[in-house]
Amino acid sequence: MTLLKVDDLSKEFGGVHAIEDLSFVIEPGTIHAIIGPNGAGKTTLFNLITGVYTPSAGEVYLDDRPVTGKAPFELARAGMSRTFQNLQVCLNMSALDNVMLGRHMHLKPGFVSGLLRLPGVVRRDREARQMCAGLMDFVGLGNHIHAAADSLPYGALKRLEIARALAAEPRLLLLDEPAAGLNSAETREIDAVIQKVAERGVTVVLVEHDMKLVMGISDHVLVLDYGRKLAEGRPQDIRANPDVIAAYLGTAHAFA
Amino acid sequence: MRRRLMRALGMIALALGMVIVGRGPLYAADGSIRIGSFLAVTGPASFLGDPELKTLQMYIELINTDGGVNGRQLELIHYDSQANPKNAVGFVKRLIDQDEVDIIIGGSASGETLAVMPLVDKAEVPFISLAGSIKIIDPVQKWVFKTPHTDRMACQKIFEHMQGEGIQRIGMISGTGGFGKSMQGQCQEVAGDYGIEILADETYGPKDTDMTAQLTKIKGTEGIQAVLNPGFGQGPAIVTKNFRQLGFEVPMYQSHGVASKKYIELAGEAAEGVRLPAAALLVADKLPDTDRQKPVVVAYKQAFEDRHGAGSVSTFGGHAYDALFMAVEAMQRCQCSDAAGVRDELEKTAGFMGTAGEVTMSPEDHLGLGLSAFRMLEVKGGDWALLD
Amino acid sequence: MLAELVQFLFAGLTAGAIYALVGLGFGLIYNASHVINFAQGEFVMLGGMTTVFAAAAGLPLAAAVAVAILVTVAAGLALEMVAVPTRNASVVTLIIITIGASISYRGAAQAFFDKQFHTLPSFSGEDPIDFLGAAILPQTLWVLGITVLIVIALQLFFHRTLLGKAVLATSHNRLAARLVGINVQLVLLLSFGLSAALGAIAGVLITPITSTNFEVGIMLGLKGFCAAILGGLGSGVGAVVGGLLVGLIEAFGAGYISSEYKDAMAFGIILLVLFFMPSGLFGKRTTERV
Amino acid sequence: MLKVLASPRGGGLLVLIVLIALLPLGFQNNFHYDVAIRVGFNAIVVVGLNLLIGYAGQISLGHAGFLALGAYASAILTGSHDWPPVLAMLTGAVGVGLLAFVVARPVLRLKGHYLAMATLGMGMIIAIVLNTESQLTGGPDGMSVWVSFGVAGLEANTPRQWYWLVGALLVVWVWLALNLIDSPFGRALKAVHGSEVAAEVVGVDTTSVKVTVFVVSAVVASLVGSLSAHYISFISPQEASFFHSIELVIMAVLGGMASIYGSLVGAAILTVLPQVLTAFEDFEHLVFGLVMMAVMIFMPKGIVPSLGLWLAGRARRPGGEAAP
Repeated sequence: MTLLKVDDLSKEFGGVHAIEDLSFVIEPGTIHAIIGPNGAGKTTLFNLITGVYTPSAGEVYLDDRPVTGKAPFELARAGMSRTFQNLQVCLNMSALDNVMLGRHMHLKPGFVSGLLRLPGVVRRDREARQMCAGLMDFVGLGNHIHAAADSLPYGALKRLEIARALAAEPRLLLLDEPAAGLNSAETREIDAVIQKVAERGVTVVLVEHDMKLVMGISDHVLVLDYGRKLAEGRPQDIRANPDVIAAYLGTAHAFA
Repeated sequence: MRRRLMRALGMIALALGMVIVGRGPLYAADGSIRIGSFLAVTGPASFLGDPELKTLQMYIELINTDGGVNGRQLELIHYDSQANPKNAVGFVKRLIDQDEVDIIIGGSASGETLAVMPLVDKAEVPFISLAGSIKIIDPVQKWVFKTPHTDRMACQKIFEHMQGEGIQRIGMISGTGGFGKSMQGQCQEVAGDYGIEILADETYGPKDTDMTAQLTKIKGTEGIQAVLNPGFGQGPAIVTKNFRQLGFEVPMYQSHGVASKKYIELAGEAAEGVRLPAAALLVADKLPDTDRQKPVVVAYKQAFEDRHGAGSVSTFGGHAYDALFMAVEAMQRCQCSDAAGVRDELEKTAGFMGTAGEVTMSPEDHLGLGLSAFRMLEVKGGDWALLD
Repeated sequence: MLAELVQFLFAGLTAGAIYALVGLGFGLIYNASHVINFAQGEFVMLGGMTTVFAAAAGLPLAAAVAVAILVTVAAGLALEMVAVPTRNASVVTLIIITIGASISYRGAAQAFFDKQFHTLPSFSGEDPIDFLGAAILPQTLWVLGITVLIVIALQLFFHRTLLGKAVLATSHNRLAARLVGINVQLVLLLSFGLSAALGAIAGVLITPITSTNFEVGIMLGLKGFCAAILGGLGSGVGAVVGGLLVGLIEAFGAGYISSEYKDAMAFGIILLVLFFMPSGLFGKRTTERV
Repeated sequence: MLKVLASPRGGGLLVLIVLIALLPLGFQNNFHYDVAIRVGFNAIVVVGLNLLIGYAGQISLGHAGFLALGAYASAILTGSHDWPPVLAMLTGAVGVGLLAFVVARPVLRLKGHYLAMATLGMGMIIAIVLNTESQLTGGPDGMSVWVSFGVAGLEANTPRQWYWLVGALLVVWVWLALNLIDSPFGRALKAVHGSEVAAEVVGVDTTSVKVTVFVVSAVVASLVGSLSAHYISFISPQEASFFHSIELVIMAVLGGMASIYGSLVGAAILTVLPQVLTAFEDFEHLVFGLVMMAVMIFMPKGIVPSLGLWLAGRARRPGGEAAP
C-alpha cells in the first residue's frame, strides 16, 4: 500500500501550466524531498496535494483512495498536515494557542460543549496544553511558550508552524522550505527535528533549496522543472543525473 | 504615537470648543412650566422638525418676555428624535421620568408619535402631536391630541376637488416614507366614496433622485385624468420636475406635505399649475379681510419670516404654533398646569383660531378641524393662489 | 414602447453616472491608501451645499462652483491627514474613522449651513429635448457629458502623466513606490483631494435635478459604494460600469417590474454577482499565495 | 480567590455582576433604568456580533436586519395570532437562524469589503421588505406590540423587572461567550481571523466555524429584537436600517475588537453618549463624529484592549496577553 499517489496531475493558471502530467508515489516511513529551481511548481504541488488548490486534471490518492477536490480540513483529518513557505501563523493568538490549534480535531471541538465549558472540554484542553508545550520544546521553542505569536522572530515562527503541524499527529507531513531564511546553526537544528519526526514513523515530504539539508536527510528525491518531473531517485543518483545538473547549472544553486 | 496623541487631543479640544458655541440647556428657575418636546430636527423629516422647533423656541421666548403663563415662565426641553421611533420612545421616557415635564408637544412624524402614545397614556401626560396620520386620533386616546389635518382629510379634500372637475381616473405616485405610504393607503380607502378610480399606483424611495421611470409608466396608462403625489421632502419637487419633463397634459395634485414656499423654489417653473390642499397660512396675505383666520396667520407668518427670512414660513411650523397656543390657552383658562387639568381643558378647546383653521375639540374628537379648514391652492406665478 | 425604453435608459444613466462618479472616488482613495472612505457621499453633499450657499452670498455660479470644489478638497485633505496615518489600524477601524468623519461633516453642514433643501438653476434651461420619443432634460446631458470627460481625463492622467503613474505604482506596492523615490505622502494627499473634487463635481451636477440638503450624501455614498464593489474595488472601469448598472437596474426595475422593490432588486443583483464573482465584475482575481 | 479574580472569566464576571447589582442604587428615576436596559440589550447583541467581527474577523453591516426580523416575528405572532411571547420569540429566532444559515455559505465566501457589501445588501433587502409589506408589518409607521413579555405567569412590566431580566441575560451570555472563546471552538474562531488556510490544514472546517458563528450572532440579535419589541412596545422598519447595523458595529469596534468586555463598554458608551450630547443642540452630531474619530485614532484597537495594553505597559509586564 502506498501512502500518497499522484497521478497525471496538472494545474493551469490562466493558460500557464504550473504542474503538468505529474505522477509519483510516496511510500510510508520515508523522508522524501522535492527540489527544483524557483518557479518549478513545488509549492503549487503542495497546495494541490493538501487541497488548497483544486487540480485542473489528474488524481491524488491517499491510502489508495482518491481524495482529489477534498477540502484541506478533510485531508487533515485523513492524516495530512503541512507548513507554509509564506508563513501562515495566527498573529492574533499566543504562540502556544497556535500549536493548540493543531490539536483542534482531536479535542471534540463542539460549539455547545465549548459554550458550557463542559468538564471534558476543560480536561482535554489541559492535556493538550501540556502536550503542545512539549512540542514547542521539541522544536526548540521552549522559552517562547507564553509569548504572543506576533512577538516571535522569523525563525521561531517557522518552527512554530512545524510544532503546529505535529500537534495534529499527521501520518504525512509536508514541509514547505523549513530552512528558508534560517542561519546554518538553525538549519542544523531543523535538520535534527525532521529526522526525529521521521523516526517517530511520520512520513515527511519536504520542499527545500538547501541541498546540503536535502541530500543529508532524504531517502528519496523528486526533481521538478517547469511543472514536470525531471528526475526521481535516491539522493546519490540525483546528484549524478546529467539532466538535473544541466537544469541547476542555469541557476545559482550549487551542489555541496 | 506623539502625533496621534496630538491629533486626538486636537479633536477633543475641537469637541469641547463646541460646548462653548453650542450652549448647554438653560435650566430656568424653579416654578416654571416645563414643556417637553421631541422633534425630527435632523433625519429624513428634518424639514418638519426644523421649523417646528424654531416656532416653539421663538414663541416661548416671546411668551416669557411678556410675563409667561399664569405668572410662570415657560421652559422648553427639547430632544432630536431624528424621526426614529426608538429614539422618540427613549426621549419621551426621559421627558416624563427625568425632566418631569407638564406637557409634551412633538412627534414630527406619525411613526414616532404612534410609538410614544402608550407611554404618555400610562404616564398620564397631555400630549399634542404634530404628525399627520389619522391613527393618532382615531380611535381617540385620552391623553393624545393633534393639530395638523389628517392624511385622510387631505385625500378627501383632493378627491372632492377632482370630483368637481369631473376627474374620475387618476394615477398615483407616493413616497415610501411614513407620510407618503400612510396617505397612499388612506387615499385608496376613500377614493371610492368620490367615484374615483386609481389606475396606476407607483412609489419612490424618499432619497430617490429620478422618478421618470415611474411617471413614464403612469403616462402609458390609458385614461389617466390627473396625477396625485402624496409625499414630502425633496421627492415631490423631483416628481413635479419629471412630470413636466415628460410633458403630461393632465393636472398634478400634491399633498399638504409640500406646503411651504420651499417646494415652489425647488420645483421652479415646473410647479406652475400644481394643486394642493393646505392651511390658509400659505396664502395669508391673499385672504379676504373678512376671513376670521387672517389675523392669526398673518401674525405668525410675519413673526417667523422676520426671524428666519422671507418665504421661510411653512404650515409645519404652524402645527407647532397651534399646539403651543392651544396648550397655553388651556392653562390660562383653568389657571393650572397639572396634567389632568390641562388635559380636560384641552378637550374643551372651542373656537380656537390656529394656523390650520378653527379648532373645536370634544371627548370624541381630539383634532377638532373640519374639512373646510383645508383650502385648495394652486401655484401661480411662483406663488400660492386660492382656488376656491 | 421604444420611447418608454429610452426614457428608462436615460433615467438609469443619469442616476448611474452620479453613482459612477462617487464610485470612482471610492476607488481613487482605496487604491492609494486601502481605506474605504465612507465619507465619500459627504463630498457630494459639501459640493452641492457650498455651491448653493456661495451663490446665495452673491458669487456668480462658476465662482461658487470653484469655491465649493476648493472647500470639498480641503475637507478631503483634512480627512487624509487625520485618518490615514493611524498605524496598527485594522480595516474596520479605518471604516469607523471615516464613518465618524461623515457624521462630523454632516453635523458641520447642519450647524453652519442649514437643514433645508436647496437647488441650483439648471446649466442650460429646463426645456426637455425630444429623443426617440423620450423627453430628456438638458441637465441630464450635462451629467453624462461631464462624467465621460472626467473618465477620459482620469485615464489620461493615470496612463500618460508621471504623477498619475506614480499614483498607480503606489497603489500596487507602497513600499516599492517609496523605494523608487515616489513621494507617497503626496500621492495620498493627491488621491484624497482628487476624490473629494470628483464628489464635489457630482454634487454640483446633480443639485439642479434633485436638490440638496445636509443629508443627501448618505444615500449617494451608499450607492457609490455599491458601484465600486459591483465593479470591483480599485478598478476605474469597474466603478463606471458598476455605477451605470446600479442606475439602470433601478430605472428598469421601477419601470418594468416594481417601483417598491427597485432598490431591493439592485441589492439582490449585486449579491448574485458577488456569489459568482467574489471580486466584482472587474476586480483583480487573486489566488491565495501560501 | 485571587486566582479567580485575576482570570477574566472569574474576575471580570464578578465585577460585572456586582456592577449590575449596585447600579440601581444610583438610579433616580425610571429614565435611568431605561438607559441601563437599552445598554443591556445593545451589549447582548454586540457581544454576539463581536464573536463574528472581532474574533472571526468577518464583518457584517446587516445584523440590524436579523434583529428587526426577530422583533417583527414577535410583534406579529403575539399581536395578530395570540401566540405566547416566548413561543413567538423562539419561532422568530429559529426562522432567523435558518435564514442566516442559508445565506451564510455564499456570503461568507466573500472577504473584506465585498463581505461588507453583501451583508449590507442583505440588511437593506430586509429593511425594504419590512417597509413595503405594510399589510403585515404596518409599513414605515411601524406597529405596536401590546402583549407583555412573560414566561409561566411571570411577566416583565415595570422598568425594574426588565432591568433584572436583561441584567441576568447579559451575565449569562457574557459567561457563555467567555467560555466559548476559551474553548477549542473559540481557538478555531480566532484562527479563522488569523489565517484561514492554516486552520484548514490542521483540520478546522473553517466554513462551518464561520457559518456557526454567523448564525449564532444572528439568532442572538433576533432574540434581543424580540425582547426589545416587547419592552419598547413598538417597532418600526428603522430597526432594520443601515444606520442601526452600523451603530452596532461601531459599538463593537469602539469598545474593542475581540474583547467581550469591550463590547459592553462600547454598548454603554454609544447608548449613553447621545443622551449626554443632546446638550450640544445643533452641534450634537458634529461633536459625536469628532469624539468617535478621536477614540479610534487614539485607540485603534478599541477602548478596552488599548487600555489593557497601556496598563500592561505601565506594569512593565512583557508579552501581555490581549484582554479577552
